[in-house]
Amino acid sequence: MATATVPSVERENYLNKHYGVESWLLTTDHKRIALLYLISITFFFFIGGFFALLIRLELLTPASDLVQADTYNKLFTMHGQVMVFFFLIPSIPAVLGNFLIPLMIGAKDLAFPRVNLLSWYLYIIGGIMMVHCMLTGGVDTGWTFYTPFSTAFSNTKVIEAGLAIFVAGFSSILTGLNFVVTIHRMRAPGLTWSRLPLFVWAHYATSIIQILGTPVVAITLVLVVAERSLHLGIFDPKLGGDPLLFQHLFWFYSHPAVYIMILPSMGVVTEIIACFSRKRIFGYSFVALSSIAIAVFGFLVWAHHMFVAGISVYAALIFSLLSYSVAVPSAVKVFNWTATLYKGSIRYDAPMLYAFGFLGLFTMGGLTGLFLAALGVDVHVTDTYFVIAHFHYIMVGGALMGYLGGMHFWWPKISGKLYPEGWARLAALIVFIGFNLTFFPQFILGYLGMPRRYADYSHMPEFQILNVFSTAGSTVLGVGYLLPMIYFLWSMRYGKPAPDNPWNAAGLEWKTPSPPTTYNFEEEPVVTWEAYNYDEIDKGHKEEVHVVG
Amino acid sequence: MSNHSKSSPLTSYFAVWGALLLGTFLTYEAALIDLGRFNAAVALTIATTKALLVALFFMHLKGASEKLLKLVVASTIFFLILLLALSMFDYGTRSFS
Amino acid sequence: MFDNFPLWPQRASSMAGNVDALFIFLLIVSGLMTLLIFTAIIYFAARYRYRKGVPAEQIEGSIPLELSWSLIPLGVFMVIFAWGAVVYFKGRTPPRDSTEVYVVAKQWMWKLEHAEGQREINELHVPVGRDVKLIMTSQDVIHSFFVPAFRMKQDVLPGRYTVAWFHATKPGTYHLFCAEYCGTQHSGMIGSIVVMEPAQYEAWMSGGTGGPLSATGEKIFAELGCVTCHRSDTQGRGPNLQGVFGKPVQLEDGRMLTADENYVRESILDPGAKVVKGFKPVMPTFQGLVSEEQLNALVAYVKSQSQPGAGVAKANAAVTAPEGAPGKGNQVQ
Amino acid sequence: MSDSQAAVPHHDGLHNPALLHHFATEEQQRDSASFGMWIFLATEVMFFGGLFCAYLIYRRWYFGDFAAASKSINAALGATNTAVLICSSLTVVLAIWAAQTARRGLMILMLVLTMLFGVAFLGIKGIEYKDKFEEHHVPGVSFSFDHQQIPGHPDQYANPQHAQIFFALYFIMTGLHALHMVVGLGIFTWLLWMAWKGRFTPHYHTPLEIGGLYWHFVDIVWIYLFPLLYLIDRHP
Ligand code: HEA
Ligand code: HEA
Ligand code: HEC
Ligand code: CUA
Ligand SMILES: [Cu+2]
Repeated sequence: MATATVPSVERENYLNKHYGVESWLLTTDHKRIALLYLISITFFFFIGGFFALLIRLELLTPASDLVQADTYNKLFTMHGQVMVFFFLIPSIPAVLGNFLIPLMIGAKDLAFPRVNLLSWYLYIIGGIMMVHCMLTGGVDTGWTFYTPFSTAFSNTKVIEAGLAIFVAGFSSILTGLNFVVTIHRMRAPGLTWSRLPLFVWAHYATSIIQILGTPVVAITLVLVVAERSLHLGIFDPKLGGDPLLFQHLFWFYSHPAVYIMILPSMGVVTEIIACFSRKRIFGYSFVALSSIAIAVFGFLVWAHHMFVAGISVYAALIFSLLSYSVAVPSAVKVFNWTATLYKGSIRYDAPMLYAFGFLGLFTMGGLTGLFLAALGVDVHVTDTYFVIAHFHYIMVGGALMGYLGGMHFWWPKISGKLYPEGWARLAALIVFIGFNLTFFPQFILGYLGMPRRYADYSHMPEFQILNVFSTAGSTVLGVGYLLPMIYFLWSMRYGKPAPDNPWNAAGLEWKTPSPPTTYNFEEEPVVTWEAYNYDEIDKGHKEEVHVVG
Repeated sequence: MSNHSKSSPLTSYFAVWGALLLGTFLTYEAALIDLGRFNAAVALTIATTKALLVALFFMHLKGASEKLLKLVVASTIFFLILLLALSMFDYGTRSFS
Repeated sequence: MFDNFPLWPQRASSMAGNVDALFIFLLIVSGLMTLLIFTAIIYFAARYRYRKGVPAEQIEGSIPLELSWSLIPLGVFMVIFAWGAVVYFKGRTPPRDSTEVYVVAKQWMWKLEHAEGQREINELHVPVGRDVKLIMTSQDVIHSFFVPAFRMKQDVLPGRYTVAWFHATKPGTYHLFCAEYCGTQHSGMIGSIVVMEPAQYEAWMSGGTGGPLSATGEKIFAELGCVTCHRSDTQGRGPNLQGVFGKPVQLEDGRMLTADENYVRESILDPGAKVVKGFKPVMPTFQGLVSEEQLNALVAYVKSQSQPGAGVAKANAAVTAPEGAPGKGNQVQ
Repeated sequence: MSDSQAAVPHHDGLHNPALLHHFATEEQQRDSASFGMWIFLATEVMFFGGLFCAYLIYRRWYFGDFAAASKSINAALGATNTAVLICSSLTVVLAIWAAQTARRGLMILMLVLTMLFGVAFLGIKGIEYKDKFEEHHVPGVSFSFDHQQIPGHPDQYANPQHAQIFFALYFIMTGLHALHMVVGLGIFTWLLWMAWKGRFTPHYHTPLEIGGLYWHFVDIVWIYLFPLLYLIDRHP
């Protein structure tokens, strides 16, 4: 059972076992690799956020006065590419998943530690290529690389950006591969599938998408690069090709990819909700299977991004219909989370606040997804700010909230230090308010008809007031994101040492010391209990000390 | 995966090898006959048979101790067909209205 | 005040009401759902907040509940889907006898050409109360023709025609946007749709120049030497084009298809792709020899050869003209 | 589904130096490796899948042009290459069999043969590419495919642009396949080295098995590429 002993500072752990740059850059310890990822994705998040702020500043006034149109186009393109491929897709899997999956299943490491390190290096190589691309002029195709603009018209660094994402894609594939093998082969004795934490289930589902989807976008980018350099005609209507083929191939990956972004976050939120309402998750097996269902159905709906692109009317019907199939398992999740709260014993620590934020914003983002999947409405709102608002609600309001919640929840385990709870709650509140202020007006803008990717709206001054709200909100949001960054760093030096299990949470990861030792477990754990056995934990801890807060 | 080799698997290996060579020959010959729309069907049927032979015997999918590997193969094929079928559906129905 | 701060777009076409109705339905359904979920969360969070000595009550789950909260939403989703599909179908099917406007998009402008011959740039004048069909193509990259007040949008692709239509209901001037990112001046590729009372419109029309587009087409038809093969009798090397448009065509390889705009377009640019039964593939390609505008004129001319009253074609046969034709890239939605 | 709970300690108690620290048993390690390889192959299938998708669509659109272009490549060489690859697959399984039955010499011979077949394949491929290059069938500025008749339509010439799409797909697909062969040769060089040093025993030869999986997969890809690219509409 969990103990609340406060560790002596000198205890050997994965952080202090070795010192020196080399011990980090050549490590095969999944926990250290997770930290390498943490640092690198944070870097990219701030770059992407910086671009976002510039976008918002430009849109403060109708005219394109802060930056020229071509710069603006590069800004949103690289904002999208950085945020999607270099921040959100790797975020939770490569940081929290990497750190926690072996701990949660009682393994000493992932199945292929060296492959794990390789995937970080691939990510870094891709990242360096992306940064180099940005510094030498950038790219202006939109994150979607639509042909024939990207292959025959843009005169920016399309090839370099494409290759950067190609390389980073393999990092993502290898992460998924490693997780699937690990989850199948490395579970501790007694840890059956039905006892797995739902976080692990969510990552399993995510990995399926990474394995089967990412290669398709990889080959598509190869074709774009080839087409652009050699003019083969595969995507170029002038040479007999079909630009819609590109869109099919791109979205075959990029729609499922949105579930790469949201599923891990759903896993995080599940853990948090269970812990802070001291309950077993309502409908465990439904929540588990809905992750798989989302991953599988996610592959059936891609052409809902192409309703007005010139696909056949019948294909549009089918894809609209199928789009609703993903919404069902998503609904199942939302309802089960809500039901878990019922008769719980709920605390409002910072991770839980983020989880609440996730619940609300994901629901709104998901429901507006239903608007977009409805053919008649999509015709009007596609390629407007309605779409922008939809996906920021899910990706920023949902996935990113979940990521932050997870970072707070497991920070004591990762760093061995407690973060300042008061500041954390304040940050959660600021993020929530700033977020809604930024993105809610965009729904209205979208329905009014403001097209996305517009550097200049001086002929439509009626759009300005809503844009001012949005820009104001984004600065609030920026503050909200800077805060955790500051106090996490602060806590590494000045934070109180964390006990092994500060939240009295269920799950094998909390049975390791904080921070864990290099091989995680002294001896192989044997699992004899169900997941989320909070009743047993709380019985054993009548006199529980709630250290945080 | 291994350890099933009580009796020597050599015969099956050579048999499969022979079948694969035969298949190659057949594909080639069939392509020279005009079967109308069936040319492609025949070629793909032979190719799929050959691929199955390689997977089942050379890659030991047949003797695989668990269903897991078969599941991996089946679901991969499923998603591949999904990609092909759903995009072909668009191309195939663009003309009707 | 609401001039500068509108919360709902203008409604100026026959489709706008349909789209708005569905949108409002969605707002209500998802508003109720949001309300339900948020209320539940807030209520539970407050009611069951941590109290010393009050443990959480463990509940395993409930199959009836799981079923009802997957099946009931599924039912709602199907309603949304069906409704959305109906609206979409309506928006995709141009009524017969619409006024036709040819649209050529290019970086970064809209070139519009009325079948009657008027040409405009970034501005389109249309009469109120008439169905207008847009036959659109792009000279370079993908653009998208978007008129928020009409709730109408359609991507404009290079290399083929896409079709859209609207029926304006209110005179006024409305935004025309390019909604598909198309390069540096994407946000400058805007214009306006001027909807006029019929009388005004006639006046505007008569101020125009040139003859109808089909007349221009006829001229080009002669200049490029099409007439040498496509004669109005059966002696030419190519088929007689009278009455071809909108009718089924039998191809050499046995396929049947209907001659629509995309088919005519392809016949000119890539004649070998679909050879008419009984003819030799001798027609040369005109790819690179005709501009998009000339192509539109030719299409309009071939079309005019099948209009009621045009030439020898049996006038009433054209009424059965269905939309679209089999084969690749022939979609006309 | 597998379950890893069956963590039975190894019977003979000998610690195999190849057992990595984070695995409990050799069996677990071997199963992980082969499972990992299968999953990797799944990603490879999807990787080629995108190309097959493009191929399928354009083949339907431009069947005649594709047939004409396909006819211009040397099917006899393609068939030979198929046979070569099939033989190499046989030598791979024989190498594994030799390892299982402790026949080190045979194993090394089979590995060498596999690599020879692989090199032969690439050589033949090279001849094909050279022919195409000389005929100006390589997509790009010097591409030309004028006055090539469409099979079955003697009076009709293929549209060079559409033929170029075929050749683009041909070169990308076979090129990627050849790249996989090169990687395969790299892997087999390493396997040969390990075999030479006597690292493979009847008890431990996982690298050989997963290297073999990879090789067979590359073979399977070719089994499809051959009819799809070389034999579209060959009959006289
Ligand atoms: C993490 C990211 C993420 C997620 C999870 C989703 C989830 C969904 N998305 Fe979204 N989407 C994006 C990211 C995401 N999307 C992005 C980035 C784009 C734009 C890309 C670009 O063009 O740049 C986009 C665009 C996009 C489009 C294309 C818009 C356009 O360009 O025209 C569509 C259309 O169908 C769509 C639909 C959906 C649907 C139906 C879901 C569903 O999965 C949502 C399911 C969830 C719910 C439905 C909520 C919970 C359910 C209930 C509470 C049930 C009760 C409800 C009722 C009974 C009504 N999305
Ligand atoms: C994970 C994905 C993700 C995330 C997190 C975000 C986060 C944000 N995004 Fe974006 N966004 C996309 C994915 C994402 N976005 C995508 C895919 C597109 C489409 C691109 C395309 O069309 O091709 C898009 C497009 C997009 C647009 C539309 C542009 C257009 O179409 O013209 C806008 C406009 O408001 C916007 C705003 C924002 C804002 C305000 C945030 C905020 O949440 C950001 C908040 C973060 C910060 C503010 C950082 C805090 C840092 C500081 C304060 C430090 C300052 C900097 C330095 C010291 C260097 N995003
Ligand atoms: C050298 C003779 C020749 C010239 C010049 C020629 N055509 Fe044709 N055209 C043909 C033949 C032969 C066919 C039927 C075979 C085919 O479809 O390719 C045909 C078919 C067509 C069709 C399809 C008719 C149907 O019945 O379905 C159209 C439309 C067409 N041509 C338009 C044009 C236009 C426009 C031009 C000039 C810009 C033109 N042609 C110039 C010979 C010619
Ligand atoms: Cu044209 Cu955007
Ligand atoms: Cu989507």
